[in-house]
Amino acid sequence: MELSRRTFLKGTLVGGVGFSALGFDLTPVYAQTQGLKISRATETRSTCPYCSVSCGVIIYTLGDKAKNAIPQVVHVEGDPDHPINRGTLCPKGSSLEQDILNDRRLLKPQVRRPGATDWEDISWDQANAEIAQRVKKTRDDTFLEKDSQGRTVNRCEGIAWTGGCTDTNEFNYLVVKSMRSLGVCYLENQARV
Amino acid sequence: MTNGWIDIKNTDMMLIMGGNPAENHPCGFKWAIEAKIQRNAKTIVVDPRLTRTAATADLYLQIRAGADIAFLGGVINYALDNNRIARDYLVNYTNAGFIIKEGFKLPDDGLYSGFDPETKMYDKSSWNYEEGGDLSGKAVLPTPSGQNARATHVQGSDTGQGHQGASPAGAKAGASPVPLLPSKVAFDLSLQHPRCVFQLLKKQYERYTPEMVERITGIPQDQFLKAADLYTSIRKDGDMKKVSTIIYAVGWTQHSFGTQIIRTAAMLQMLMGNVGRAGGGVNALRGHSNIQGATDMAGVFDTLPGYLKMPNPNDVDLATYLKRITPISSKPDPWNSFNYWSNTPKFTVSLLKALYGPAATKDNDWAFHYLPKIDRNYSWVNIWNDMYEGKIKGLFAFGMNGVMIGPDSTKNIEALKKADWLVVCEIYPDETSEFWRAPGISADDQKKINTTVYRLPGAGFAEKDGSFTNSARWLQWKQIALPPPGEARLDQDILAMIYLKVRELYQKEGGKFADPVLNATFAYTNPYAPSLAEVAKEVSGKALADITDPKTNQTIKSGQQVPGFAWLKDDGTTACGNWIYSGSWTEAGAMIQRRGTEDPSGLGIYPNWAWSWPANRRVLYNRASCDLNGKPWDSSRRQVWWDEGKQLWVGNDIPDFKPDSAPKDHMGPFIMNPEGIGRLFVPLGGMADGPFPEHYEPIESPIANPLHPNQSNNPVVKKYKTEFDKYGTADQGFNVICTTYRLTEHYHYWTKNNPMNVQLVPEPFVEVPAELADRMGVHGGERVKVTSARSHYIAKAMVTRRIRPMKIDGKEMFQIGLPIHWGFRGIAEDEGKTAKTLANQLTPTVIDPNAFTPEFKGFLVKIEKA
Amino acid sequence: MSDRKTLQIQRMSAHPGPIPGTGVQRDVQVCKLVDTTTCIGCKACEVACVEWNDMPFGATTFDNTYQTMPETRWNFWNLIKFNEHPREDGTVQWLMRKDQCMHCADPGCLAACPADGAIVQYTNGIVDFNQENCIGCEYCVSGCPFNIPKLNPGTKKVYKCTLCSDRVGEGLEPACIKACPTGCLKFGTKDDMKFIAEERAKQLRDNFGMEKAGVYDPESIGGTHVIYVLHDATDPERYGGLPKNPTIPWSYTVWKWLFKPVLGAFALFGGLGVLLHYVTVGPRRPQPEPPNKEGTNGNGD
Amino acid sequence: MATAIERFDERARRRFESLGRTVVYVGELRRHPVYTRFLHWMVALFFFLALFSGFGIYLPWLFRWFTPIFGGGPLARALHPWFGIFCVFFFGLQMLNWLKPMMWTPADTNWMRNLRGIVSGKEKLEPPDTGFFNAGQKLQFWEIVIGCVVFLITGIILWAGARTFGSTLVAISYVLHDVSAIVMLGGIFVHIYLSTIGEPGTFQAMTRGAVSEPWAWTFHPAWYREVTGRDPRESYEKAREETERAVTQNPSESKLRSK
Repeated sequence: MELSRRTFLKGTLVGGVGFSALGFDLTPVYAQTQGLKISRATETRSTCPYCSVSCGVIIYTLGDKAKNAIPQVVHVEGDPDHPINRGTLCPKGSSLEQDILNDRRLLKPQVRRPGATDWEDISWDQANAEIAQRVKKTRDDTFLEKDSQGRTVNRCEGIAWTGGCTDTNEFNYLVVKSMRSLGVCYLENQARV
Repeated sequence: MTNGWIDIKNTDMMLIMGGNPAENHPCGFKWAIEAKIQRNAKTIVVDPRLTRTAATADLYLQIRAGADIAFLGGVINYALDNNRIARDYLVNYTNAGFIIKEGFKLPDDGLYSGFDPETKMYDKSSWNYEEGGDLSGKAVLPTPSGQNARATHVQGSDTGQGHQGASPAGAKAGASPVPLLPSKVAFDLSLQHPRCVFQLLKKQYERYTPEMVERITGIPQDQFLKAADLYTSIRKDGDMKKVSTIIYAVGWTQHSFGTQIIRTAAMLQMLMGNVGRAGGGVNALRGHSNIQGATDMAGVFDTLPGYLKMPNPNDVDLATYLKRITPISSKPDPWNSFNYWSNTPKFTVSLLKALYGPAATKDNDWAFHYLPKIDRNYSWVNIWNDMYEGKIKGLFAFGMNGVMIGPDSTKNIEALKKADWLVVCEIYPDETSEFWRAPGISADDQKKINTTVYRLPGAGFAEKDGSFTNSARWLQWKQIALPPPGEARLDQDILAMIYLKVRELYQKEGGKFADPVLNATFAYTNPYAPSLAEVAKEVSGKALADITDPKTNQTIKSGQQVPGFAWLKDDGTTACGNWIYSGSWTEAGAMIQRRGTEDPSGLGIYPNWAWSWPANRRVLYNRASCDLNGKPWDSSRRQVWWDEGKQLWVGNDIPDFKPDSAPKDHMGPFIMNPEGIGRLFVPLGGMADGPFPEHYEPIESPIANPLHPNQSNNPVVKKYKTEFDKYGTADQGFNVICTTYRLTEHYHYWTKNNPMNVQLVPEPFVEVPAELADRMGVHGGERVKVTSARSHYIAKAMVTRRIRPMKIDGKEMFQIGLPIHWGFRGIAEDEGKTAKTLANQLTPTVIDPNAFTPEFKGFLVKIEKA
Repeated sequence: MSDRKTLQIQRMSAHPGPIPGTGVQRDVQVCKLVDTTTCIGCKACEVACVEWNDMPFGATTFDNTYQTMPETRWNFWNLIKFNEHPREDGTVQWLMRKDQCMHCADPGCLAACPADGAIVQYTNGIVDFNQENCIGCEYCVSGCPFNIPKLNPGTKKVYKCTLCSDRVGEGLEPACIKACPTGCLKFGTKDDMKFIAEERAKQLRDNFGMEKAGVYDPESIGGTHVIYVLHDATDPERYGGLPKNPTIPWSYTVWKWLFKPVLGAFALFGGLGVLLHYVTVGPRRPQPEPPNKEGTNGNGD
Repeated sequence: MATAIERFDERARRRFESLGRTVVYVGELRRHPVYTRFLHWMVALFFFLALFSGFGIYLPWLFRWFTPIFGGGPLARALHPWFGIFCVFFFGLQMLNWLKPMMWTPADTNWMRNLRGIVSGKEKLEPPDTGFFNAGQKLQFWEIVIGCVVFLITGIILWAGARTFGSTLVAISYVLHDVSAIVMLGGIFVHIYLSTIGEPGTFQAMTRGAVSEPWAWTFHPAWYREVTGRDPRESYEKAREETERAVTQNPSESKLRSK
């Protein structure tokens, strides 16, 4: 792995085994001639998903965006143009490659049925149909149009939403729009804790 | 942050407390180092542990977790005693000279005036300004009562920055008329009046003597005085040139008096004239990439986007609601107040138009009734409490690992057992989705758990576009680098899929109050895969009809993006998803995608890089960086200034101020407060637990509060009442103070899935002072068991001299610390290398009464060899 | 084809002939500056190194310290050493020092290495291992005063920090330098780094009360291409065993370049000697030999 | 102690004798038993393996071409200590086997005095008190013993490396190891020469195990006397007379017999 990147000029390397016995000035090593592992990879500018410093990162992916090349991350490095981090990254940001390309990633929708002791796979369509039905039923069952004093409150108190720290602003806006429209009051986020 | 990451480089002095930026924000901390190198700036770190931040400090003090107000109050006392204050700033930019109503009482016994022990709430009517005029030099004269004052409305919590801040939900139903701020405030610019804020402040904090600070915090007096002297040294004899900053994080917020710690810091900064200035401010370092954005976008129960308040049941219609939440200025008569929140109706109607589009009409009150009306606390800890009590049937957890986060993770697991359904969207297997097979739940037990759990594979950050808002309020767009793996989908596609399916069901079957479900706008090009760029444009706002600015005659055509929130209307001709983000995506393009790297002033403003709210202002309240005449306090750090020729405020930053308000108008720089000035004293409903911060002990404390032993804790804090909500005392043997934290090598509960980070710190550990370890007979690397009133935690001991024994109120005590990063799913966990206990199984269910943040720091445990 | 190469070699281990890169092209001396007074021990450099070099992850165990592992590994070239140094007043100074190859001007590894071209020093000062020529003898390990080179038991070759010679050769800074959040790592020419380091040490002495602050650039090995600013330059040992006067055992140089060839020749002379003996004196045969054709002093048959 | 070693060696010799054979023809004497020969060639094998793999480490620029035999430099380096260990092990057994005959005697001192004459070829016969081994052989033997000790100690130090023993010790060991190898190498040249073309008739002592009687009375007269009971000088004179007589009768025959 190390050598594959630091390949030395092969032509003069070790000038042939036999001759070396005779010995001198075999010039076995020259300078490096191979380029960087990322020199032709695709660069994408992104923002580190960890803390709130918002370091600019460059994600290097395999291939040059040609149709037949399936992009996969090969390296992540700080964005030197970004005024805050100026190319630097912390130990978490520096290991983002392993966050993107990680064999622990979830790849399929799963469901754990009541009383089950393990996951089972479920199709997206089936999962969606079941979730939507549960949402509607819970909302209809728990919806409070007027409170005890007769005031309109239009609350759905049976459903809670907890949002994550890395949800984008746009996603959060969609959450507010959809959840508040359902009447959800228990709407919280990592921002609270 | 009032300022920004890069701006820290402009400081002369840093107080880092309640935060560990070197470990948790390393790349932001570079600007603190930059200040050290370029300006010889000094750093004071006050922390329960000698952290990696403290390792670079010029002065490090070990404080008891939860004693921060005592320390800061002591510094305030020191600054006042030694004239290390910014007098002009204080008089003109804060409410130091405002007179407080008669009947207001300081908490000598631990209680402010108006406490009701029944409800554990305050009647805050005495926490108000006196109505009147200029009382300067007339200290002895009786003042007229404010009863018949022209009423103005209550202004809520801190409005500027919005970090975790929120006022308690809605007023109590049917209560007597809410007390209001007087529009003309009595004032004494000589600051001599015994009831002026300054004199009350002095009285409040003269109790925080170095002796008292030592008793409460455990910091020896000489060290405390060294720190107080060093920190306030920049304001020696009132010289205004230098500036200091205070940097904090969740070490302050996660207390049952967290908001008040931050207020103490803000008050100290006001006293010293550090707010609004380059290199100054009160800087919250938020712990995650977009919780600033989530707060701005109202991902929390008590607000709507842009810090608009949630309606309550008394808001029978939009007008009532707007009347309640729109403040009217309240100030000394000769002064001016911009009172920017007076524009609240425009922001509100534009939001409703964005949410409900054509369904929001003038006739239906812009669909105001679609919004739920709340009258109680629906915050994080209540979600789990109410789920445990059976009120919540279904939970969505989108990238939120509630079991790990706690507090009292065991209770959260029990709560989930009672839910009907749980939908988790995650990228790794997490503890929340697998709560039903948490350690200790046998296969037989699992069969009794009836919760249906859907676990949906979401997309990682590199697979999604969209914007994050950083701690410095910069909105930055990120690009998609690659598609999600396997069958994983983009989070917004998953949300849209579910929502549109629910809508379909309501269309087909009807149901309870279907209107908002059916009418919320989802008019994206592909509603099932909403383009986040389209959403971002909706958030920034557009004109729904041709609108013209009467001053400039500039017209925005119907359908065009609005240039900023100044264009928003309350007549339905504009739609804007979040007024503070208005202007982030204009007709000129996406401001949040800008990559201009020029910084002409050298102050680190970078005006053309991305975009910051509000209106691309980089330092909030920057009017305060100038003296009364509009000249910068320090000519070498010029942010904004008054241009006499142009009769405008101009500068390197965008003035956070009314641009044409001349200095002689004496408009206050804190334009989001109805007073226009900074609040040393928070009147009326701003704070739940007192207009000045007072030191209270954490709910679990080893001592009685030395200030008032009979009112040890924050009086308005309520405990939860299920059988899981147990609170320990020193008498029960919980005599070690414990605090939780993150390590620089790990990020919450993600990087336990990352082999690189796992290699850096492979196992959970507990930091134990060497003296305590000696007493326990424990060596480094041996397992210890930490037990709180709720549960226990097992990990290896890191025996260190970086935490030392302390003398608290004369008693020797120990503090220990535990990193939070390990659960029961992760690389080390799955390899069986950990005990699979969760740090937050130890933490108590108790919350700050203002921000509702749990008290993760400073609880009691016992520790023994495992 | 031009001789122009991104990195030219000025020294080569155990190479008997002229070195191909000497004097053929101008070059600056590069240098890494580590300011231990602004290091926060965040380990970004450790990660950046492992990530850039795509090194496989290894197992670690908790060892009562924040330090990732006791010493560098063949696949972990860059390690922050954490040390709790007790002060006289009972408080603790927490020291963090990035430990990695120092890229000595006079490299002990190169002096000790017997393999031709396995260790090279480029004209810009970087000391690099060429694993193709490495024979895994680990003499470099003992020749290094800083305990840096480590054997990969799988390939039986030795590895260490390359100062990202691939990046530097392309005009980039090393990966660790780029990552360092606080800027305690800097990269540039040796002259510039030396200047910045001395200025910083002076600032620490003048403004931060660190009277003993200074720069670590040990003369005993001709200086290094990694230099440190230390809070207390009089006691580098406290930073996890940074030697005050690192030395290369003289035996390597003398032995390798003087006695080795001489004694080798001596052994060969042994062979030559017996050959000459056979030719001049001839073999000793069991007696009696058959008599010669022409008396006792003739030419055999 | 010595008796224990003797008993051990004796058992080993008997055991090896039952596995192999030493054929002694008429006019020959049994020189080395199977056990000795086995040990010798084991030592030789591992010595040369160690030597050649060591060459690749000693001066790779010159001897790199040895290393492919061992699968390349690193493997040569990895195998080298094992070769050394085996070499030392077998030599250790040989040492026990030969401990007694290798003891220095006054005859050896005497032999050393005559060294010049022996090397120059003037003295056709070794001094009459030269026993089973002459002083030269003994010197080499003890050199190898010392060499093996040095190899073993320094080799282990080099093997464990600087992290166990510190770089100074390793640096010193490195020199000593090499010096030892050089000295031994020089000795090996002489040994091979003398056991092959330098002293014809010797080589079979380590192959078949038997030597001719003339070889014995020429090079190890005292041993000849010991095993035959005859006086070597007398035997030699008798043979010489016979040879001379044969030459005058039939010159061509004499050549065959002298071999």
